[in-house]
Amino acid sequence: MMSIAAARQLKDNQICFIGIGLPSKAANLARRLHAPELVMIYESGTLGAKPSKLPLSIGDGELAETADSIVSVPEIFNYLLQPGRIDVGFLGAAQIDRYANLNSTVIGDYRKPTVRLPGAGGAPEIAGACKRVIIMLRQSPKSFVEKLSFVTSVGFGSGPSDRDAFGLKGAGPVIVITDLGMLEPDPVTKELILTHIHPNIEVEKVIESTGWNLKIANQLRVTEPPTKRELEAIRSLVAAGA
Amino acid sequence: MMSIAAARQLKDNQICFIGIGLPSKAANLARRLHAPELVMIYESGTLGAKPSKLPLSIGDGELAETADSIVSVPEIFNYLLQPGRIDVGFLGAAQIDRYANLNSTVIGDYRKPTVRLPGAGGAPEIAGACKRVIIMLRQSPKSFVEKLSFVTSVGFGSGPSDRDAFGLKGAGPVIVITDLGMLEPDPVTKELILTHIHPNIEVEKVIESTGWNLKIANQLRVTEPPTKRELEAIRSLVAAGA
Amino acid sequence: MAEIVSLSEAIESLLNDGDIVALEGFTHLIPMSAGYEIIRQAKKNLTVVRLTPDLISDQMIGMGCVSKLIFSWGGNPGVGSLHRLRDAIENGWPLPLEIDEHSHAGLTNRFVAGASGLPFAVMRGYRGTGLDEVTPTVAPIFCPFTGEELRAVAAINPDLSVIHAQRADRKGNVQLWGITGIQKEALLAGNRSLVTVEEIVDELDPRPGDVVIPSWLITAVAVSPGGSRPSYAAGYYQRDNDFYIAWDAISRDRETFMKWMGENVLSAAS
Amino acid sequence: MAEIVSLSEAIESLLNDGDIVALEGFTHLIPMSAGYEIIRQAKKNLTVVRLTPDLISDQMIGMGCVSKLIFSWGGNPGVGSLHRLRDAIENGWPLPLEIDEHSHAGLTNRFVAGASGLPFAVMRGYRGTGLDEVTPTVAPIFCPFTGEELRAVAAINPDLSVIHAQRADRKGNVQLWGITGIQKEALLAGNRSLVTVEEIVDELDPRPGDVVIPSWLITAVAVSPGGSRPSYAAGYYQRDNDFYIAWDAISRDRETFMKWMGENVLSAAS
Repeated sequence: MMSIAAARQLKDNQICFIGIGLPSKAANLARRLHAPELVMIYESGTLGAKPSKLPLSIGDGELAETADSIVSVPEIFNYLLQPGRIDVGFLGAAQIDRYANLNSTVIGDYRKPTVRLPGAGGAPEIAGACKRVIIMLRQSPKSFVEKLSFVTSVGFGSGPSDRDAFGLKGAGPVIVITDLGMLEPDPVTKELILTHIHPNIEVEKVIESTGWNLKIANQLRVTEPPTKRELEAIRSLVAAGA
Repeated sequence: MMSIAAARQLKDNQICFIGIGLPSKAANLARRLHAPELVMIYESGTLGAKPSKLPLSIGDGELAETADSIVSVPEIFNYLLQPGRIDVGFLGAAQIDRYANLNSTVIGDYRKPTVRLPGAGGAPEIAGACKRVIIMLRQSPKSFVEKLSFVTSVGFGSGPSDRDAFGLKGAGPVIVITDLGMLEPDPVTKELILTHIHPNIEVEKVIESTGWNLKIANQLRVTEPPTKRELEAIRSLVAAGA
Repeated sequence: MAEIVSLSEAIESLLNDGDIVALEGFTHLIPMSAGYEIIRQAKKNLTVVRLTPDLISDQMIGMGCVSKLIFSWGGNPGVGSLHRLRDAIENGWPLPLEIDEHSHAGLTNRFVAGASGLPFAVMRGYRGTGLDEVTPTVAPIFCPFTGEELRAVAAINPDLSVIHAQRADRKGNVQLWGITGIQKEALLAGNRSLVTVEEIVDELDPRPGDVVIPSWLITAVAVSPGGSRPSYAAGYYQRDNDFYIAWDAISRDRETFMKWMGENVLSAAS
Repeated sequence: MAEIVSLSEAIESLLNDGDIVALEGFTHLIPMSAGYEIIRQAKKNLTVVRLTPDLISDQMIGMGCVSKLIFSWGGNPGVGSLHRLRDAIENGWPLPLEIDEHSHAGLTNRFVAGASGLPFAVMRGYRGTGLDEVTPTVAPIFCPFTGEELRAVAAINPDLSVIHAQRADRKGNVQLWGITGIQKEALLAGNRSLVTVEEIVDELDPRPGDVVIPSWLITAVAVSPGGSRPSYAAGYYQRDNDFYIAWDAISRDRETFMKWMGENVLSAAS
């Protein structure tokens, strides 16, 4: 459901900055459904890759072989991402807060962490510079927290004015897609509001899975169930193997 | 004589930054004589070009076709020249002063020039960053002047400490080759001293052709006349055409 | 995604009087035909950006299209002066010409900063030179870690950037090879961009040393065979060195120049 | 000009205990065999620089070669944690590990500054993040033209930079293709440099998308067939995704890890 919901967010001809895992699955799904001309960019430097199966790593040979062009890593970050040329960036994380700030660095104290996570990678600049950011993250009280252990990437900082104050060019996160529903920032306060629940999920379940006092949209909608075509596409993608 | 004298300054395996005209002639001559593995770099981005004839412009097709590799102009200036990776840089100019500063920008006032010259090009950074700089310039009171109309490239500024003060990495000019002789900076004061006169040239002629009070080395030498092999090489190079 | 249009449509819709326009191509792939079209459409008050102004800028200046030139080496390569450029600076003919002058490295880094979405770039240069004093787009900057003094150059983001390339495909992806100079950075620095190409092909088969610029980074592509002459396009035609030498005599005299432009540019179809 | 030497000679002569060593290869062409040789020669107290530390750093850390890691993403790509890296940071085993942590863009620009002979690079980033507070090699910088606040990152110039490439010729010119990542900048940033290659050939025939690094920019070249395994070398062998998955179990437990290293690295000839 998460990757189908994410795939639906993508439009044809958009330029997407893709990480491995759910984002890669969502983008490749969109490409097989309604967005055949979606341009996928992996931070390894491949522009317009068209993999036939889901890659395990962003360096998989097939990404390079099927790319329109391969550029260096400085070009990816300095010439393509930083100036705001990318339409959509995908991010995941270990923790998110109510302003869609993300933590993928540590759980616990930075100097003496309980759990050391992989770290920032491309995330801070994806969060800062893409025109729109889509966040994908399973929902639980451990991941949807009142206060992050560490701010790896800025969503809206501590409120609506922080992106401007930090000089961040993109619009920031536009949607958070979880295994239970979808959250969107309030147009004014930028606090994440639950706007959709997935089919057969209870609102209480979503509230219990959120570590802060979750606000619910006045018109809460149920996410459209996967269509037959979507389910077939995801099955064939998974069957093609990693 | 100028290009032969300049060619003699080059050693095999050196990395040389080459402009069109006399420098290109000198380097191509050295490559046919004692320095077959000289690496010629043109600022258009060709590394290790091996032209069979003298190019008219640094963009001539043959430079690209015979190069070991072609890089972008930002790479040439930022990755290769700026960090001081080039052994020898050649410069010409319209004017030179006693500290081997060069003018290739204007004659007269900058805002209301009598003669507008082409300008800086790669010269300021060649002068600043190459390990050694060789200057080639015909000698006359109009070109060897007390005061430049404009400082396009720094030799030694106003004396021995200026290169350090300006953060210039290379050693600066090591020799000035003219149609009359050769000048080298005094090891202490960095003022240019006449150290060689070419065969059949009178010292008086050199002094008259210099717009400042030219100092003469205690042991003034006569430049070794062109050998038969040098003359043959230059003839075949010229015969191959521009 | 790049639109594929005619050269005259492209110049008409993408370039306004008073714009900053970069025309790049470092000795190779100079977008000459785009310059001719700008002259034919009698654009005015342009700020032209180009490392090596070359014949293309000499002509635009002489025809009165240009009020300001941002450049780093303004000569006829291997030949001598650009007489129209000199006449404008020395005598204000046909119009006074404001200049913003850099070294190659400096102007290169202005394009790099522009392409990178940064307001400036840092470099080692300018200190001790006259350009450091006369050029307002150069300023001191200090390393926050070592304290070392360096120079900042202001980013340049032309309203329109024009380059010439060998080929494009039908989607507007562009391929160039040989000496590729500063073209990619100039193109990316532009708020709008135009690529003239020798031809449009079905498939851009990969070539050693090629640079492929995806369609989504380009505003428009226009077919213009021979669009670089008398400069050259590797794999298509050679540099016309004789014409560069001949230009010296054509351009030296105002009347000869105007006559040549009338016969060879103004009366020609785009 | 690059000397062509054996891998063991290269590591012995070019790398000293206490050095800063960059080992680059962005998912492709990772210089694994150089890492094994460093472990076999029991180098100590190294500062390792690598955007994506990957298995190569996990092994060097677990074997006690590393006292500091400069990195931007420390995971097993597509699999999960690097357990030796985590054990060192979380529990100080086998040694405490100091870290200097960046984003990919930040560490990329540290290499770019190092390759460019500048003390720092400028970028848009870090503001509002925790890295801005904990990482001393990031500092505020202001545009001298617009006043805008940006971030500077300190240049990095490793004592030794190591990359892996497909081929070299007998003069030591190196050719790589496919995903070429940050390798050129990492190599140029190094005070000394080593390139391991799949093979040495008589002639480097040009290839689409290749990067050719001239011999005069390289200190040493060493032949090391399969030198990237379990990473890959385009045109030579594929990425061993199964091994990346298997590494999770091997590296999770200290004893299993030590046993694997003993059997597969320490007892192997270089």
